[in-house]
Amino acid sequence: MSAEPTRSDVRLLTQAFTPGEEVDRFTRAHPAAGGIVSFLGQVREGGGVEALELQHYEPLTLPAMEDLAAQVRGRWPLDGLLILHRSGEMAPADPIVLVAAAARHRRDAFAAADFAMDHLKSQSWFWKREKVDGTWRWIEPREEDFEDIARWDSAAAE
Amino acid sequence: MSAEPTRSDVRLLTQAFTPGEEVDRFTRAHPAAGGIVSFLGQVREGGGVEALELQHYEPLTLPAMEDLAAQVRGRWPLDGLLILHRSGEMAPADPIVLVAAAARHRRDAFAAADFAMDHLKSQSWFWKREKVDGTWRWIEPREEDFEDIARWDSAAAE
Amino acid sequence: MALNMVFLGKLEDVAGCGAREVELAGTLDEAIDSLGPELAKALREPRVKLAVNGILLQDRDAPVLRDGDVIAFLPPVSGG
Amino acid sequence: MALNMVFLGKLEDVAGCGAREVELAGTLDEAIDSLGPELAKALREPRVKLAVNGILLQDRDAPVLRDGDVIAFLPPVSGG
Repeated sequence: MSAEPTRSDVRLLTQAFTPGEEVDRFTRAHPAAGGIVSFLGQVREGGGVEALELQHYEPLTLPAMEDLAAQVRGRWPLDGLLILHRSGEMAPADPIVLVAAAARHRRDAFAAADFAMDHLKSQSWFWKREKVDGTWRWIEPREEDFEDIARWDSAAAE
Repeated sequence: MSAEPTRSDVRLLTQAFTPGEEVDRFTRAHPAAGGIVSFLGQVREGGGVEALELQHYEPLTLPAMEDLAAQVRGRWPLDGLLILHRSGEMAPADPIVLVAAAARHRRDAFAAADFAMDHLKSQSWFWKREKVDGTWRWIEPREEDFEDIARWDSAAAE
Repeated sequence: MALNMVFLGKLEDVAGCGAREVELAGTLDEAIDSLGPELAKALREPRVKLAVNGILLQDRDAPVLRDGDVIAFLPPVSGG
Repeated sequence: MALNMVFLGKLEDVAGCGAREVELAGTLDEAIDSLGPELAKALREPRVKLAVNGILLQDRDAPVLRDGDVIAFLPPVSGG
């Protein structure tokens, strides 16, 4: 009955998934957690993007996601951590990434999910291209992503 | 197809709900949002609490939740906001509160959900009692909740 | 003249019920006193707030009361 | 002796394919040159990282190569 930490659930998915089902299953696995924070990123509809493709590199992508999970677990006391990430081609409104953190304390769950997303966004091994007006175009990294990461570097000095 | 803001979905529930279904429905309603952050609070299993009861006062509780939603919407640009809160008696692992914020920018969604939770926890019109060893006991407010609120007061000076 | 008194949270335990109708003779103070000394003391604790017909009073100044008014006594909330 | 070259992201477009096997005559530089000037130039961009058999190289120092090695060329990631 204690809030014993479980192994993180980290998966690289090549097929669509249903976020609500995943969050419900994750929540049921952590009944001793008071709070669960989740983030869902989806392909935005209406921005002119007809399709999005994420390419991964098998030997690096999933191991790096697992490393990130371990880093998050080392930083905050969590009951559980879920990191799901799509690879392959997606349509508008398809889910891309789902992160969920279960913790005794709400603040830890928020920080862990926030940190995981910042690092997935900027440091994970995915190459992204978008189809606009029928033409595929590779997406370059954004400066904003590196700023998101820097937030946590300064926080480490606490 | 634009990210036009919708009315917030604020409900006081007297019966159990399924968080995943609510989040999926909320997500489908906001296909133009890039990210959805949600927080689920549940009755913690294993802490010795056999049941939890939340009492509300009809004329104040829901209107105050709606005021909070308006305050959140005024503070961050969101595509949508969901605030669900249980009243009545709950068993361990039952969901108590679900907050979800859909936004174009991830950071806004995180901050909005975090803020909403801090204020629900400390300022909403709920009286809570717990059943431990067969005996009901009213729960007094915690100092920690007021500290959570203070975080945002200083942030307002930004 | 009657007042509807509503007791929230632990005040319900002290009152032995969630709501009670009392005769309104004069002031709110008199109505509170009519509930007996133990409940009257609990209702007068400084952290107990009052709502009249669903409107929260900003202070404990004696409100002007009318027949059928609902007076809710709200102890400190424990939050959601 | 053969090397398996893997081209990620936009390098795949430049190469016209995701992977190619090349003869390993001598150094990695020679192998890169054998792919033609346009692709060689793209692969040598400073921000392109290298992984040998799934292990990321910390710098662009010429690795010691063996028959069957998989060399992945990784342009800057666009993130998740």
